Amino acid sequence: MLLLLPLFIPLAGALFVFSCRQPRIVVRAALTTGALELAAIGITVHRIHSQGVLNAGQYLRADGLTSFFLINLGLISALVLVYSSAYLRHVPEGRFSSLRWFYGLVFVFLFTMVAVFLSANLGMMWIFVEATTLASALLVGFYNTEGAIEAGWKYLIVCTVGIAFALFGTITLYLAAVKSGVSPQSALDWSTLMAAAPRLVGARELLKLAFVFVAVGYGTKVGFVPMHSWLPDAHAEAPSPISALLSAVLLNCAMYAILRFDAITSRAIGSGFGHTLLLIFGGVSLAVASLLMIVQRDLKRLLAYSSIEHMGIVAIGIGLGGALGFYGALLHTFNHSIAKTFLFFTAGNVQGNFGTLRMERIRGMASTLPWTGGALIMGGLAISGMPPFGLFVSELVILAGAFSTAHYFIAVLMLAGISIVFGALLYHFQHMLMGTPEDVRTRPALRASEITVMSVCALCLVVLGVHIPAAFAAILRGAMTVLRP
Amino acid sequence: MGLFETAAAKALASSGVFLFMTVLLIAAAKRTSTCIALFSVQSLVIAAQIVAVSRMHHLPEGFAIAALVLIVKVITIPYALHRIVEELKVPRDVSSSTSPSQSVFIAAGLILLSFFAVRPYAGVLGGDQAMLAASVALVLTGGFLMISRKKALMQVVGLLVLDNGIFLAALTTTFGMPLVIEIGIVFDLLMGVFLMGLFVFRIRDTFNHVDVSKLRRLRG
Amino acid sequence: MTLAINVVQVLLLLLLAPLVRGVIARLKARIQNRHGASVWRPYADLLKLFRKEDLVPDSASFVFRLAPIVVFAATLVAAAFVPLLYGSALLQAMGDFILLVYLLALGRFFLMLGAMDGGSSFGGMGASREALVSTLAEAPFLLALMSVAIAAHTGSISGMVQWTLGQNFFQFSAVHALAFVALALVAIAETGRMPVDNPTTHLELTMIHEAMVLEYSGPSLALIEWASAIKLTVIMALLIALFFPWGAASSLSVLAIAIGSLALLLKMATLVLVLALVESSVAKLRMYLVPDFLGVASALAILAVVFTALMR
Amino acid sequence: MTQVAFSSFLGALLLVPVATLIFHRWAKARALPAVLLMGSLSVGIAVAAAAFYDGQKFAVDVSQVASFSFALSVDRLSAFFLLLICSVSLPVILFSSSYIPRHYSGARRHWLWVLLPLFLLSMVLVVTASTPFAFLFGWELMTLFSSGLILIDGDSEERRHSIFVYLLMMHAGAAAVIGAFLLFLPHASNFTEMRAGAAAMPPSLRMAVFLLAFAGFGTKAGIVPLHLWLPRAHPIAPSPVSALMSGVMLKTAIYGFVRFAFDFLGGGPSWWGYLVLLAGCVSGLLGVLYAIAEHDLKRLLAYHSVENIGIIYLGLGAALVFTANHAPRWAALALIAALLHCLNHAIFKSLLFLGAGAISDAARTLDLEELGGLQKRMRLTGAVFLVACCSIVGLPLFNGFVSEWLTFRSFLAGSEMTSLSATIILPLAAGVLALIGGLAAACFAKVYGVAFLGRPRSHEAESAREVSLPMQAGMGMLATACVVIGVFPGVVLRSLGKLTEELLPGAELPQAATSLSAVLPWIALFVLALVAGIASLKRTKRLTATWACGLPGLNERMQYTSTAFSKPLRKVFSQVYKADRTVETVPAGTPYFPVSISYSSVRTTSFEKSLYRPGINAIIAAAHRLRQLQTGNIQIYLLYIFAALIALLVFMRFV
Repeated sequence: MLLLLPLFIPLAGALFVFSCRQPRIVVRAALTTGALELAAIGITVHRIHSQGVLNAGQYLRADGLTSFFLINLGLISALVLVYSSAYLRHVPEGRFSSLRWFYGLVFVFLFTMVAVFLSANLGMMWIFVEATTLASALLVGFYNTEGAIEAGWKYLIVCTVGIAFALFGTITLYLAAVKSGVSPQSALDWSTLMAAAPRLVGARELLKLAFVFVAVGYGTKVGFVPMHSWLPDAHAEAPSPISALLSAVLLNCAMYAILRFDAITSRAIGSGFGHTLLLIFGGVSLAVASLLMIVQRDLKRLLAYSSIEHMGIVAIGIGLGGALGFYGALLHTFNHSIAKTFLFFTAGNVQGNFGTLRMERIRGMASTLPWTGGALIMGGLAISGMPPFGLFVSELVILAGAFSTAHYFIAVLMLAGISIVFGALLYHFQHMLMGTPEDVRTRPALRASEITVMSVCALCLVVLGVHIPAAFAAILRGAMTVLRP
Repeated sequence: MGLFETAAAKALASSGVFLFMTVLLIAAAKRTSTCIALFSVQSLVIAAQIVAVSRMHHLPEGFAIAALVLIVKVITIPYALHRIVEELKVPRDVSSSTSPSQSVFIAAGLILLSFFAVRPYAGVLGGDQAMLAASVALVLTGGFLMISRKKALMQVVGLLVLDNGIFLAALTTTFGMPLVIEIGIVFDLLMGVFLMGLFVFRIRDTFNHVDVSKLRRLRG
Repeated sequence: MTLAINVVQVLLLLLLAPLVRGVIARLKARIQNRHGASVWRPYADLLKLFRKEDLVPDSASFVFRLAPIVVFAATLVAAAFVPLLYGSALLQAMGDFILLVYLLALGRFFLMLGAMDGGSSFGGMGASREALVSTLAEAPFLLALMSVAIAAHTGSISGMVQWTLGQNFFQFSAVHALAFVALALVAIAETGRMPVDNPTTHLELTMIHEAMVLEYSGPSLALIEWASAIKLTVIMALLIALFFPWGAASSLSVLAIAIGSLALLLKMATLVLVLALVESSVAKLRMYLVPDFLGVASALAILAVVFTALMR
Repeated sequence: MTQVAFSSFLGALLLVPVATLIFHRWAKARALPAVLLMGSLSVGIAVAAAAFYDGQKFAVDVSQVASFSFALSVDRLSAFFLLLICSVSLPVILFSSSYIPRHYSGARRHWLWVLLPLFLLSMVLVVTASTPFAFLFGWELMTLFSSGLILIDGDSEERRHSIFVYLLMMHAGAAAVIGAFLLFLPHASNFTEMRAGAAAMPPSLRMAVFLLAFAGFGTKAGIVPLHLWLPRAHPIAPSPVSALMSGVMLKTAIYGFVRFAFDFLGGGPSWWGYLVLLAGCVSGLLGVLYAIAEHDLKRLLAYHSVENIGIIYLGLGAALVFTANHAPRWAALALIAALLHCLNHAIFKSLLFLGAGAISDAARTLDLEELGGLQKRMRLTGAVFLVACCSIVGLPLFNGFVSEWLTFRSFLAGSEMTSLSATIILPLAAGVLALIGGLAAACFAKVYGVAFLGRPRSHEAESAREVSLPMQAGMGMLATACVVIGVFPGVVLRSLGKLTEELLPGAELPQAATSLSAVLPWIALFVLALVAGIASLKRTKRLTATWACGLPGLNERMQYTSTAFSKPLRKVFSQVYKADRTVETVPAGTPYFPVSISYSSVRTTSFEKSLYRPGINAIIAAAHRLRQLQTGNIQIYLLYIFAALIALLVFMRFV
């Protein structure tokens, strides 16, 4: 029953926030809920690692992989909540766009994502992945501007269509399971399928069909090219904390779903087909995103494309498979989440100070905003895989995976892509940092809360760059054993 | 094999044709409300199929699902959509980028395509080939509608048709998934439609039109 | 005994150098139907200059007066590598021919600096032209020597000389002809003789070496003149030693030494005569034809190296 | 013991920035960072010397706490480069201890003192790393810190562009290096494993490793045509930093290349050697030719770094050819030549950059056309600068000559090889080296002659005064090193011989190397005696005005400028420069005396135009084309999804 805790806390928080009118109370309630949620997740994860897989009823289960992604979610969501408390100083009061709505929807959003990680049943998982779209659509459109509405609509429609295909894939897998004599009641239960996987080999074609649909479906939500079209719009138009949440948790949600399916498929019909598919998606995403980063004009769009690029790298890691591949992929997921959160927070500060995200209007940050500028430099170095930051390590691991499995083409593609990304970021950032600012507005100083969360991010990045704590390593190992029993 | 079973079997066999007709008609329809009506008819056919199937295979929960479909897809959603159309007070034609005749031909082509598409799987799945083809056809036309129709609402309709197709596929191949899942899926659909309606209104309020092909501020 | 001979060789080069210059001047005069000055004239000049005082431009630094000394010292050290009467030299090491080339470069480098220290435009002009010539001369110089070194399987000049002594004249390969011509051309450029540079001119537009030393006077000038005389003699001696060493003493008997020195005298005389004839028969090249001149030398040197490689 | 000292050395380098940040408010502690830094560097020198001369080995392994296997270990090769880094940085830091306070104040000074030690530390990491991760870690940091140091000098538009080019090319080079390391997988956890693994690798893979290492390290070393960043990045750094970058940082690339080509791969087919030789020839010639045409002192020096890297590569190439021809002894000689030239170049190039710093400090300009007559005003600076010039030109009795002589010697030995190609190509390479030497001589005659001799060409040069004592001391140390190595090369040659014996099995130091060190002191003695003797002769001297053909009014503008000096050579080698000149004459009534003549000559490095531009343009064009696909139309987006789905379904049928 412990598993219900991380599910109910956000729901309760959401209900409370919706019900109460006082902004100050709303914020406090939000922070409390976040703290509780973090604690609950902590307990869950600890329990998982003390007594293995946890079950709650037929439909909820938490194993090593779950715990890894839960940690990710807990950390990021806590950071986001603290950051928002200062970020949302002045929200335009309006329909669906007030503090209440913001926090309420955020908690619903969190609930759905936790549910995705906790659901034991693939159908259930699909339901909640779809639910994440619905919960976050209003958040994307939070600002009610033309751009926000447009982005929200595209996000809603494109993702729903994509997810529909994922449903088709799920059904096909179910069908294959049923045909291979798995009892219809448990034919969508993940561990049952894992256990029964070797028997599914008969329905080879069906499994391939299923994986294609799942890859396209959930891939839409991960932001694989060419299904990525919603991602830059949504990330750019949403409020910065939400962009962070989308980029750092939501994409991982979808990636988690793909991981689950990939595990089954590889176990049943060998990893050849699925991994080739992921390598293709990863490679294309990496190449296209890195090129598109050169010609971006809006800071948050730039960051959004970089998310696509990094999801491509993760997909490559999974596609390479093997110890190195999966280890690198998971590590990279985590590192990317932190770095991207950090950068979106920075972008938030930039917007707060310059009143725009158009990069050609932002100049001379190094002199006018030394701290934000420093953060931008650091984040840029981290996201482009420079030491001493975590992404250097994880990218190196994935590259090592590519080389050790003799995927030289992928390796070269990756090295080239990373170089292009580095060039693009360097180009855009140096222009934002140097030069003389056009209009120096009255700039609100960084709040203590903002400084705290950003320094936490920075600390995590550096620590993961030079040293992987034992506990974290244990969690990673747990996740790996789930994927490769 | 009682009378009812034979009737059900007949109905099942022929219902594929009904579905194809709805597809073609939706493609041909000029007015949004017609499409919505056709969609509810389509859902009705599917509900009927569920009843028939579950009767034939003695799946008690099938009836529950059928009822669910009846309530949500045949009544609630079409009603809600009609209300939206009324509320929006915008021109009601579907404003397609292809003429009705072209649309019909394309839809017909898609149906043929779906027949070819399902042939290799007919053996594996065993299910009725016509039904499979129908489901694929629904998916394809749903997609076609979303791509070709410029009205925001028509995209919703297209999505619903597409969803019907997937639902049908699940039904014909596996006689439905566990009840909880089905309920969840339908609930998601309901929420989705609700949200989309919401967004349609906001689009109308912000842009003074509901033509999605004109939403091109964000690009590159 | 060997040491004594080696020292004597260096001293000979040091003392006979002005004479060689005098003889060349006299011969040229005779060829041009002039009476010409006595062959001892250069000695007189040196003595006169040494007695005079140094005129130093007010803008000049210590480099101005250091340069002549370095030039003289470097040239003299270079002279110590060249065998004259006997197949050994005072200084020798593996690959010392490189050292020889670079010692001459050392002198030239400082001469250029000294010229530029004067602060007039002539110094710079001369230095810049000298830079061009010497730059292009260095490669053929080294390659020509190297081809001989390759043939002789040794890196030291005296080693090469002894090897050549071992051969008899008629089993000589085309390599040596090539190397010899290349080296001769380089020698002309290095020592600033016609047609590369005219040692007797005093027209600013044509002179190279003379422009560099324009500011110098007194002992400094004496040192420079003497050094260039030594340089000329050293390079001639080098040509003789590498390509026509026959007659040089093979043992350290007095007779052999005597024969050796006689042979050397003859060979020197012939070489001087040739030089005088050439100088008085060709006209000075335009500045920008010098690269072509040295290009020929380089081509020959490269060919020499390639042929030696092929023949082994 | 040594291990402890080494760890404390690293610790000290890490400590300095912290100390700087803590004490920077406290006026008394202004000299603290410099002192701390020099102290730790001298510890480093002691450690390195112990390891280099006595061949002690020691390691520091922190793989347990690191996120990856991370270990440092010092063998003779590492020790040599460690010695190079520490012993060259020490004088540079001494110089900076007075240079930095004079030119930088407030935050910028603190940042310099924070970044300098980190920069040094990163280089130490690179040369002592014994695992790929540690190496790459240091490698990337080295780039970052150096660019940080450059940035401190301010940011104009073109400075920014230079740094952009620098970082970008470094990143691409690093990518190649990463590839070279990872190709060793699965035997790539540490260097010893890689050594073992290399033997088992198939030839194709070895070739790939070699080429990647060649390109990757070549970018860092700045061989033509990968040199594009070098003349941009080096001149715009603060002078001591330029000294460290040009003198020391480039050598880490040589270290990496030697590690790979000789230590890991143990040589290969002879075309590797010829490739490296070619790179050396091209870099050497073009480097020095571009340098001659420059009149900005630091740019000129930067191009000379390209030239000297070329000379080093000549040695390395010869060594590779010899190993391919199974002549380890000669390979050893060539390798010694290359390594020794690394050390020498580190010494005289940093000395030259420090000299440039001193000049800019005294005359506030680095444009040769503005300088002149500095020798009389800055005696010691001029003297040490002259020493540096003689060294870089490679004149006897100065260190540059020793390494060039060794290179020549190994080329001569090429004729002993059995393979015809070696017997022809190697001796001819000697010709190229001679040409390079000649051009370098011309170039530095110009530099020293124009900057230090003659009359001052500007008021700043006129009023130049000698620089402060620490700066003189720093330069003096380096100059002494030049002369000592130039006269007694034995001090390093012997241990270098041991080093090569470790690198190339079956190679003992050929006595050819020692024969030179036997004769050089004698020559030195000879020359010294002569110079002293003649100088001691009582010679009366009188100061007079310069001869001006008897006409009055000779002034400094009548002197040859650096442009005029290099004109003949530029005319002869005009093919290289492809300069596009424009002469604008505003005629007056008479044809011979126009109102004004303006002459401008623009040299664009043809590589940028023909090699880099097309690629970059192609990438950007592709990006723009992709941008077109992102039409804001949602229907198109949906179409993409369906298209992707169908494409995959088709693909599935075939897989």
